Formats: sequence, structure tokens, C-alpha cells
Amino acid sequence: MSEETPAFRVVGDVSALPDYAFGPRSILWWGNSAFMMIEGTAFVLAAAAYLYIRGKGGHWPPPGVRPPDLLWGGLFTAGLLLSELPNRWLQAKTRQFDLASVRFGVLVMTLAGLALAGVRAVELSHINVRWGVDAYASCIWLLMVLHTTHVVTDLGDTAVLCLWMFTHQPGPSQFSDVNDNCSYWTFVVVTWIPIGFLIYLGPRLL
Amino acid sequence: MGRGLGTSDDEKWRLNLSRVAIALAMASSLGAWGCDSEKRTVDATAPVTAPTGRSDPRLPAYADNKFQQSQGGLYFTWYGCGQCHSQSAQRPQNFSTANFRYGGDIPFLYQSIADGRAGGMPAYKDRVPAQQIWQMASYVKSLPKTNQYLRRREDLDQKGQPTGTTWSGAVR
Amino acid sequence: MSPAQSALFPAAEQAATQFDVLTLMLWICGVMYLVVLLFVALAIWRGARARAAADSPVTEAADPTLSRALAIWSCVVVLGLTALVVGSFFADRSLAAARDRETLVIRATGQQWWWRFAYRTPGGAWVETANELHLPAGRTARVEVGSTDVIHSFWAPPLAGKMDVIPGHANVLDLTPQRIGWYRGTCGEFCGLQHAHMAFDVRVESPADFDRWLAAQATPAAPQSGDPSVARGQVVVTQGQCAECHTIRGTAAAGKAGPDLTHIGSRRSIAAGTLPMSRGGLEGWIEQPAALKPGTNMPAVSLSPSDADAASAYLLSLK
Amino acid sequence: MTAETDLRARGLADRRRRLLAAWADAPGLWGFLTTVDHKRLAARYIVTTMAMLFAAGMLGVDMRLQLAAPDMHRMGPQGYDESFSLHGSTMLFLVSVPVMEAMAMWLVPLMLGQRNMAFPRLNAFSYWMYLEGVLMLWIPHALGFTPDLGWFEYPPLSGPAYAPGHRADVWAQMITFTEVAALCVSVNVVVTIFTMRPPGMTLGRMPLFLWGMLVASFMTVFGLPAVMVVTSMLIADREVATHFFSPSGGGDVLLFQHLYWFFGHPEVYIIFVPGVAFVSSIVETFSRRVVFGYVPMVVAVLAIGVLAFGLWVHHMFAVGLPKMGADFYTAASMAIALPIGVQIFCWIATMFRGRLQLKTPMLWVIGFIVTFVIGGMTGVMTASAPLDLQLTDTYFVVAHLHYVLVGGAIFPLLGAFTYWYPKATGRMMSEVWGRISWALVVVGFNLTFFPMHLLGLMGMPRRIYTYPAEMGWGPLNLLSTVSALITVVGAGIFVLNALLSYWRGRLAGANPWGGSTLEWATPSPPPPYNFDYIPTVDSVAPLWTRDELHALEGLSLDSREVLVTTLVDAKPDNRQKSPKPSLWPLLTALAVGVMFVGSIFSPWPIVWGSVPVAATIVGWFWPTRPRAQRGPLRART
Repeated sequence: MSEETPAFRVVGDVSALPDYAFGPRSILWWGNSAFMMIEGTAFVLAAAAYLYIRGKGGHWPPPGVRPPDLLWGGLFTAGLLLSELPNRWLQAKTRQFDLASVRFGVLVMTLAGLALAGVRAVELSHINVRWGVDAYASCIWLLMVLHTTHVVTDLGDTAVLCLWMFTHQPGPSQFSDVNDNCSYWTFVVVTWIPIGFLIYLGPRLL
Repeated sequence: MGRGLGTSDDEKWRLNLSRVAIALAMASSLGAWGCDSEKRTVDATAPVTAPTGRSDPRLPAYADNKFQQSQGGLYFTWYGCGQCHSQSAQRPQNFSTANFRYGGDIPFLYQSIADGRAGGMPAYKDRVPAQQIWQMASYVKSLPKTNQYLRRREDLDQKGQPTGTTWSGAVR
Repeated sequence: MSPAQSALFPAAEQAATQFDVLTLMLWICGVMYLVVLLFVALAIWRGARARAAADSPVTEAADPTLSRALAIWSCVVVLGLTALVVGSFFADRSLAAARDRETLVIRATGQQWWWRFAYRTPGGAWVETANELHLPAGRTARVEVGSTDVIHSFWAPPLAGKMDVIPGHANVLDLTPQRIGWYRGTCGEFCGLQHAHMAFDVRVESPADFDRWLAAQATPAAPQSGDPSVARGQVVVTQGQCAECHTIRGTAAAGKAGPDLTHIGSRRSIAAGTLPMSRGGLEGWIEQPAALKPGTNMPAVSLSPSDADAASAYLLSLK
Repeated sequence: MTAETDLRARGLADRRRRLLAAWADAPGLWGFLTTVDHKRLAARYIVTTMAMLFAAGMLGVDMRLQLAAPDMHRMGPQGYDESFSLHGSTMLFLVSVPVMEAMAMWLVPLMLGQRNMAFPRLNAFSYWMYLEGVLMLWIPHALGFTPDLGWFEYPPLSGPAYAPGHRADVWAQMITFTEVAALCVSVNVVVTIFTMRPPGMTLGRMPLFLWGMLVASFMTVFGLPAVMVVTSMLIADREVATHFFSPSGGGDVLLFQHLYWFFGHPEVYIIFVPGVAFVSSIVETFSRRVVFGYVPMVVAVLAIGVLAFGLWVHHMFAVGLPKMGADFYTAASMAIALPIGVQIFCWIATMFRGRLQLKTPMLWVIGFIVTFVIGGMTGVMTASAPLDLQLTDTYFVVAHLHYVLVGGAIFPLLGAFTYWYPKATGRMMSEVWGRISWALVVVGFNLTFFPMHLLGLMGMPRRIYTYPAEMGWGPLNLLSTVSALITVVGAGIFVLNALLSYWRGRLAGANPWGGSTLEWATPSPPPPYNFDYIPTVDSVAPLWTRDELHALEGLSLDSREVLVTTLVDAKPDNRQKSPKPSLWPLLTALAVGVMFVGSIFSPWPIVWGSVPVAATIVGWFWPTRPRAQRGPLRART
């Protein structure tokens, strides 16, 4: 049993390796993905709770309650899906370190996020039922609050990135940050498809 | 969690003492606020007589105590008080506002329950023991401050509890 | 030790089935455990012998002999588990089979912290009692459990395993008692302050005795005692604060919140198994319920000592 | 020759000086508050969990004293309910899970030959969040409003009508704190293992310890959101009158149990799998043999990770499920005994074929096997739906869960503590006192908990504060209480041994046990930068296969840099900056704490409290780069 550390024999040098990376080669991408996994699990469980309570039978929605209005929900859904176009474009530009396009892109995404948050605010007043009425209402609001939190969080993130990109000289890792933020927005868009279905079409179809 | 804005770094930040102090102060004041109202007395020291007035030494243990209020709510349901004083009854009989006609402190509320009032409120002192009247008075006192949805939520949880003579078994 | 609340002395078909599964488990697991112990002992013994050799550590993980042994071990584990799964499956089947033989319906309602039992008489009426379950030997009783407040669990170990008592859910448990005797059940799910004192007595008796008992329970209260204080006690109980929560059929007492006291004097214990039934016990319970069962919803009623004594005499006389 | 050696030594000294300058913390309080060193944070975590273990253990002793004889009145029902609630909640949420996370935090980078974890500041944030969780439970306890509804808080007992006040909320929000903390470490462990393995450590050459920690972290990622969702729903029911668990409002109280046990069962394995990881390391070192059956061992731990999510219903056999469903879960629950059986076999086989040295850590492993196997077998018994109806919620289950968690996780943990103690402190713990404490704890534990199996079968339910004499449970309970005191004496000796050895223990050197993995290739205790060079490996036991480790250089010596390697075959891919010490994690944790604590009293702090949280997070992640020279918002001078 050795009392001293074993000797090291240097057999190579890593100083020539790049000092940044995109996507799965970057540490932060993995962190981002892991948190998306955690939040995705929470979404799935919230949806499961909705379906469990729905599965108890009875009226859905309860008598006297109108399902959430389709107009504002539809508008939000359309806007959210459309926002994925500039988002994709922006993500591609970050890999080219194209500062002008990236600045333009994050500005567009910030404005899109603000507009969508505005629509969401109106949408919340067209759910047509308060969460404290019964379990149906609680389930709808649970999903709504969960998703809205994500919209607002990512909007905040995008806005701060936007401010930073306009005021500073970004290095490669900052482009990588914008790249990750684009992935996160995609997560927000994709999760809305089942969640929106449960909120808007669930009471009508299920 | 913060995401996106990434692998940032350094720069020494001064210890923001003021923020820490504010946070700690808030936390401890919230804690201190919680204690008395959270007390839970379950032993045999319950009152067997009516309150003697506003300076009765037993009052603080009942006035804002969550446990006693909750017990009072239970008996409120058991004795069918909801038949006249349900949440959907007319104001002020539903106790949703603090303008109690005969006073909103425990001694007055106790008196109303125990001795009855003109206009249909019967006297309960021969039917309900003092301890429970204390608790019901505490409950009624808390009602104007209770969120209406929360009151309904509690009532629903107690729906299976016996409501006077109308009770007919477990909730199915 | 007392077998009254023990799962090791089954007195009903259901508990016997469960006891059989336990026996099967103990045999299979016991043998497996001994094998593991033997292996460990061997490994220590062999390892200690090998310690003398001081060459470098073994870095080759593979070992064909061990691989074969692992395969055999895995097969043994799988076989053992299969036996246990099959055993459980058949036990479950036999528990479910009792459903076709139900001849008696009982409603057990859990409340903080006592049990309300209601029997369906042959005439279709419901007869209510509390904290004491009577069952006819050899017949299958359908116990419908329900809760008025929080989750409890109906558990009489010598008769059968638990059935949770859940607000909003209608659960059913079958009991087919076989041995005549006194047993004890309790609440199996934590339900608040007095979860520890939420027991009930179980009397398994011959069908004839059971029918007599049920007929007696259906009758209104009739004090059976020559004690002069009984008459005073009746006034105290049925016209005072007790009546607001308790029913004594045949008197003015018709409260529904607490246990039915019509035949309380015939029961074995007081306050859901807290005290044995006696005049002194009743008096203590009436005067200081919170001292015996802190947190109980039974309030202290301010009675003079003589009134309390009379009340307990009256209650004890309600056979 | 001498000159060349001298030159190399001077080069090494210079290298160490520069690395130290880049990686050392600031001295004093500032360094304490801002450190992101995984070893410091993990040590802090471990010390805090040990303090919690002591506190919760004392609650256990208190309960044992109350139950020593029938009709005892040391405690009333309120005191007893508070005791078992605090004991269970603390042990599960503030001891078992965090201590395992902390061990991973301490060991994973060292075993990977790395200088820190993937997200050092997240580690710091995690510790502060955890500490707030500790305060969240124990300050209210000191102030007199302890949660009193168990470690599970089923509604409607925990609902607004039956749990007045904020006791139940304190519990629910404490969980949010500790779960956020655990999730942060788990993400860190997963990403560190995925991206920062040393060159050459392909997935097939990862030590079993790392496989265990990886699986446990993944289980945390998928399991813990369930409890956060369900406790949030409970708080919403209590604070803003939602109806998830209100039977008369369309909700269902069983929904709580499904979600809770969807977390709660994996939770057991989140605690147990790291224990397995410790055992694999210890068995390998003290058998002087690579663990037999690498592939079966890895497959087994992966199988546990997957199966654990399919078993939750076996906690709910008594709720009145359809019999078919119950039988399915019986089979699934019993199936998990197979991978565990395979692991037990492989360890014993390794001992059998190796040359066993019965040092204290190995004794703990033997204690583990002998004790845990009983817990596993009683687990198989409770997995049987018909039998479980008799066993659930009795002292049989109390015995079972302590056999599994103490036998299966705490014994390996104490072994691991003894095993890695010299690495962390540079000194050995006393063997003699180690053996004495081992004997007292193992024997005391078994005498405390074995009688409980019988008590359960004799009809003694859990969570009762007293019991009548005529039940005949007195003698066994007395035996159990006396034995608990023996266990406490043993544990006390263990703690004293650890404390005294810190100053008086024999100096350990780098590799006192002759271990095979990379953490033994650095001095004890390791310097802040962990390793002089980046080690590479070409086997699962690198220190046993080579006398001289191959290493790489080229990471910056003057700033914090780590090497990122590829996911499957661990080829060097790129270098990334590693964050420096920062106060932001602490400030963020404080802001989150204010928001969470406030949310117990009103929903509004969630809204206004999110502003400081957002601000501190922005501060945390704000990149320091020069101001823009072009564009509308460029720097103007």
C-alpha cells in the first residue's frame, strides 16, 4: 500500500482543444436539458393528475361552467407556434457567431415573448372558472399556471440576454448561451401542445 | 433555475448585508407571529364556565388560536349551525362581515350562543358544554377574516360530518 | 402475550389465508437467508485463509465458475419469487371468492376516534351500535367501510387484514369468522391525535347467539338495575348536554354526532377501547374525557359528582 | 540525473503553486460564504446531515422511551405525533437523501480525476437551499409549531379542515427546499459523469460507484418532481382552496397517495443505490480483487432504477384496489428482489475469491449484508398483496423499513465514512474503537428492530403513542428500547472516534487501503485543485493495473479550467471554464427562501418574491465581458 501518490507520466497535451462548444459537447447544454427533463416530468405528472381526476367520472366541466374560450387560447397557440420560426432561425445564427443577426433575433424573440405573455394574461381571464370552484377548475389552473410560469421565465431570460447582447461584446460561450435559450423556448412551445390540448379540448372532447 | 446566460464569472461582490438582514428579520417575524396562534391545547384544562368579560385570562388562548377555531368549526357543523348561518345565508347571518350586531369579541359571541338572541337565535347553554361554546365563538370570530373559498373548501371536507339530525352515513 | 389482536392466531378464513401466505414466505425466505449467511461465513473463512499471500490485487473480473454459480443463483431466486407470487395470487383469489357467500351486511364508519357500526336486520332496517362488532361464526359478513372525516383503516388482525376507510370511496371487506371468542380490532391508518385509542371489540358467537344479540340491540333502551340513582341518571343524560350528540333510542336523546348509547351497558369497553366497562370508568370518562384521551371530541360536561355518578349508573344499566 | 529530477520537482512545485492560486478560496468568512469547492461544500453538507441524524435519532430514542412500557405518559399524543413526524421527515428528507448527495458531491470529481463538478455554483446553491430546509423544519419546532402528521401527510387529515394553522405547510414547504437542493446535486452528478470523465474512462470502465451514483441521480430527477407537484397541490388546497384532494369538490384523496408514492418508493432506492455504490468500492478494496460480474452489477443497478418506478402501488394495497391490479404490483415488486439478489451474490463471490481483509469498513459491509438481506426478505413479504394487508402500517413495517434504510444505507454509509475518512482528513480512524462501535451498533440495531417484526404480527399498529398492557406488547417493547440505548452508545463511540481521529489519528498517506480508483491517486486531503495533471485510465481499476498513471497536461494553470470528454468513449473534446467562488448562490438561495417561507402565509409572496429571485439569478449568470463597441447600446466614452 503506497504512502505517496502514484507518479504521473505526461503522455499528451490538451491545450490545442477548443475552449467552447455547442450542443451536447457543452456542459451547460446538459444542465439545461436536465432541468427540462425535471420540468417535463412535472408537466407529465400534472397532466396525469388531470386525467386521474377526469377519470373519476362525472361532468367535465361541471354543469354551469363553460369550457375556456377558444379565441384567446387559439391566438396564443398560433402565436407560440409561429414564434418557433424566428427561434429556429436565431438558433442557426448563433452557431455562425453572426452578432448582428443574433442581436436582431433575440430582440424579435423578446418582443414575441412579451406579446405572447400579453395574450396569455387575457387568456387567463377567459378560463371561465375560478380555481376554487371544484377539482375540474383546479386541474385546468394547475396546468395553466405551470405553463405560464415557463413562458414568463423564458421571457425574462430572453430579455436579459437581449439586453446583454446589445451592451456587451459576446464571446463564443455567450452565443452558446443564446443557443441554449432557443432550445428552452422550443421546450416551452412543445410542452404547450399536450397541455393546451388538455386545457382547451379536454373539456370539450374528453 | 437560471438557464441560458451561462458560464459567467467572478468579479467580487460586496456582501450585501442589508438584504441579508431584511430577509432574516422577515423570516423571524413571520415565525414569531406564528407561535401563539399555532398552540394546541388538548389536555384536561378546558374552560367549564362562560367568559367573565373582556379581561378574562382564558381569552388569549381562544381568540386567534387556529386549533380552537378549527374545533369550533367542527362543532358548528355538528350542531347544524349551518342551517341558519351557512355561507350562502344572507348577510350578516353568514358571518362574512365583521359587523356583528351584538359585538364580535368572544364574550359577546359566547353570550349569543349560550343565551340566544331575539329574532330566532336559540339558547344553547343547556345543550352544548362551555368548552365547545368557547371554541365555536372563536370560530365565528374568525369567519369574517376567512377567505370565502377557503371556508367553502373546509365545509366540503366536513360534509360527511354529522350535521345535526340530517346525517345519514358516510359520504359515498 | 394476548392473541386478541394478533395476526398469528387467525380466527377467520381470511386471516387464515393470510397466515398461510406468511408461513410460505417464512419458509422460502428463511431458507434463502440461511444460504446467504452460509455463503458469507464461507467467504470470510476462505478470505481469511488466503490473506497470507501478499501478491498484487486481482484485476481480472471474469471467473467462469462464479458465472455458472451466478446463473444457478439467479434461477433459484426466480423460482423462489415465482412460488411466492403464485402463492399470493391464489390467496388473493380465495379472499375475493368470499364475496359470493355474503349473508350479512354491516356498515362500519370510521370517525375521529371511534367506530360506528350499523347492522342490517332481516327486516331491512338499520340497527346502530358503536365500538363493538358482533359476528356470527361460519357466516360471511360483508363489511362496508366508510369515513366521515379523514382516512382510517379497519383492522381486526385475527379476522382479516386491513381495509382502508377513505372519504369518497366505498370499500368492502369480507369476514368469515370460524372460532368463537372475543377479539380486538383497531384503526390501522394514522388519523390524528387519538389514533392510538380507536379500537373496537369483536365478539364472534354462534349464529343463534348472534341473532339474539341483534334482536336485543334493535330494541329501545330499558334500564336493568335496581339502583335508585338510575332514574336520576336518565334525566341527567337524556335531558342534558349528552343528548346533543348521543342517541339513546326510546328516550329524548337523539344526537347523531357521537356513538349510539342505547345498549352501552352491554359493551365491553368505553371510549373505543380506552377503558374496560365499569361504573367508575364511565364516571371518569364523563367527568374528564380529555385526561383519558387528550384531544377527544367528547367534551367535559360540568356535572355535580352525584349527577355524574347517577349518569354512569344509568348508562351501565343500559344492557 | 539528479539535476533532471530536481528540475522536475521544481517544475511540479511551480505548477502546484499556480494551480493553488487559481483554485484556492479566499481566506476567512468571505471564502466560507463564497466557496464553490465541491469538497468543502460536501463536507459542510455531511456535517449538517450528521447533526440532523443526531437530532432525529434522539427523537427516535425519545419515542422508544415512551413506548418502553404500556400506558406511559411521558408524552401526550401531540408530543408523540410531532416526534415521529419530525423523526421521519428529518431522516428521509434532511439526512438520508442529502447525505448520499453529499457523498457523491465529495467523491465523484475525485474519482473522475477532475478539479470540480460541472456546475460548482449549483452545488453551493444546493447546500444553502438544504440548510434553509433544515431551518424551515427545526426553527418552527423550536417555536412550538412542529408538523405533526407524519412524513407523508395524507389529506384530508392534512387538508384545511383537519390540519389548522401552518404546521402542515411548514412540512410541505420544507420538502420543496430539500428537493430543490437534491435536484441541483443530481443534475450536477449526471452532467459531471456524462461530460467530465477522464480520458479513457469509457462507460464500460466506470467504477461501479459511479454507476450507482449516476442511477441514483437519474432516479432523483424523475422521482422528486412528483413530491414537489403533490406538496404544491396540497399547499394550494390549503391556501387558495383548490379541490385536488377534496372528495366533495370532485377531487380524490387517493390522488395524493399515488403521486406521493410515485416519488416515495423510488426515494427508498435513491437512498439505497448509493449505499450499494459504497459497498462495491469497499468490497473491491478489501477483497483485493476487482468486483466479480461487472456487467451483471451494472445491469442490476439499472434494473433497480427502472423497476423502482413501477412499484409505488404496493404502498397502497389496503386502499381497496381491484385485485388484478394488486397482483400485478405484487409481481413487479417482488421482481426487484432479483437484481438485488444478483448484487449480493457478486459481492459475496468477490469476497470468496479474493483475499479478504476484515478492516472496519469491510465489517460494516458484512453488517450490511447480514442485516439488509432480512430487510429485503421482509420487503418481499410486504410486496405480497394479501399478506401486506396484515403487515402494512404495523410495527412489522417499522422493522422492515429500518432494516432496509439503516441496514441497507446507513451501515454502508458508516463504512464509507470510515473508508474515505483518511482521504478527506489525512488521518485514519481508530480500528479498535471502530470495531467496538461497529459491534455495538450492529447488535444493538438488530435487537432494537427485530422484535418489532413480532410486535407487528401481534397486532401493534404504527404511530400510536401508547398501548394497553393487556395487549402483551410490553416485554418486546422494553427489549427494543434497551437495545436502542445500546445502539446510541455505539453511535456515540463512532462519532467520538471520528472527532478524536481528526486530531490524533495516524497519518494516512495518499492510499492507505490500497484502493484502485483515482481518488487514491491524490494526496490526503486533496488540494483545492484535486490533481496536478489530468489522469487518464485504461481499466476499471487504474491504480491496480499501472504503477505509473498516464496523464495529460495543457489545462490552464492560472485560471479555472476543466476538460470535457465525449459521452460514450471519453475522448478529450474541449476545455471549459469553471466558475470561480461567488456570493450569488447564497443570495439566490436567500431570495428563494424568502419567497418559499412567505408562500406559507399567503400566495402573494410567490408573485413579488419572484422579483428578487430573478434579480439574483441574473446576477449569478451575468457574464463579465467588455462593453460593446458597436451597435445602438455601445459603450460611449
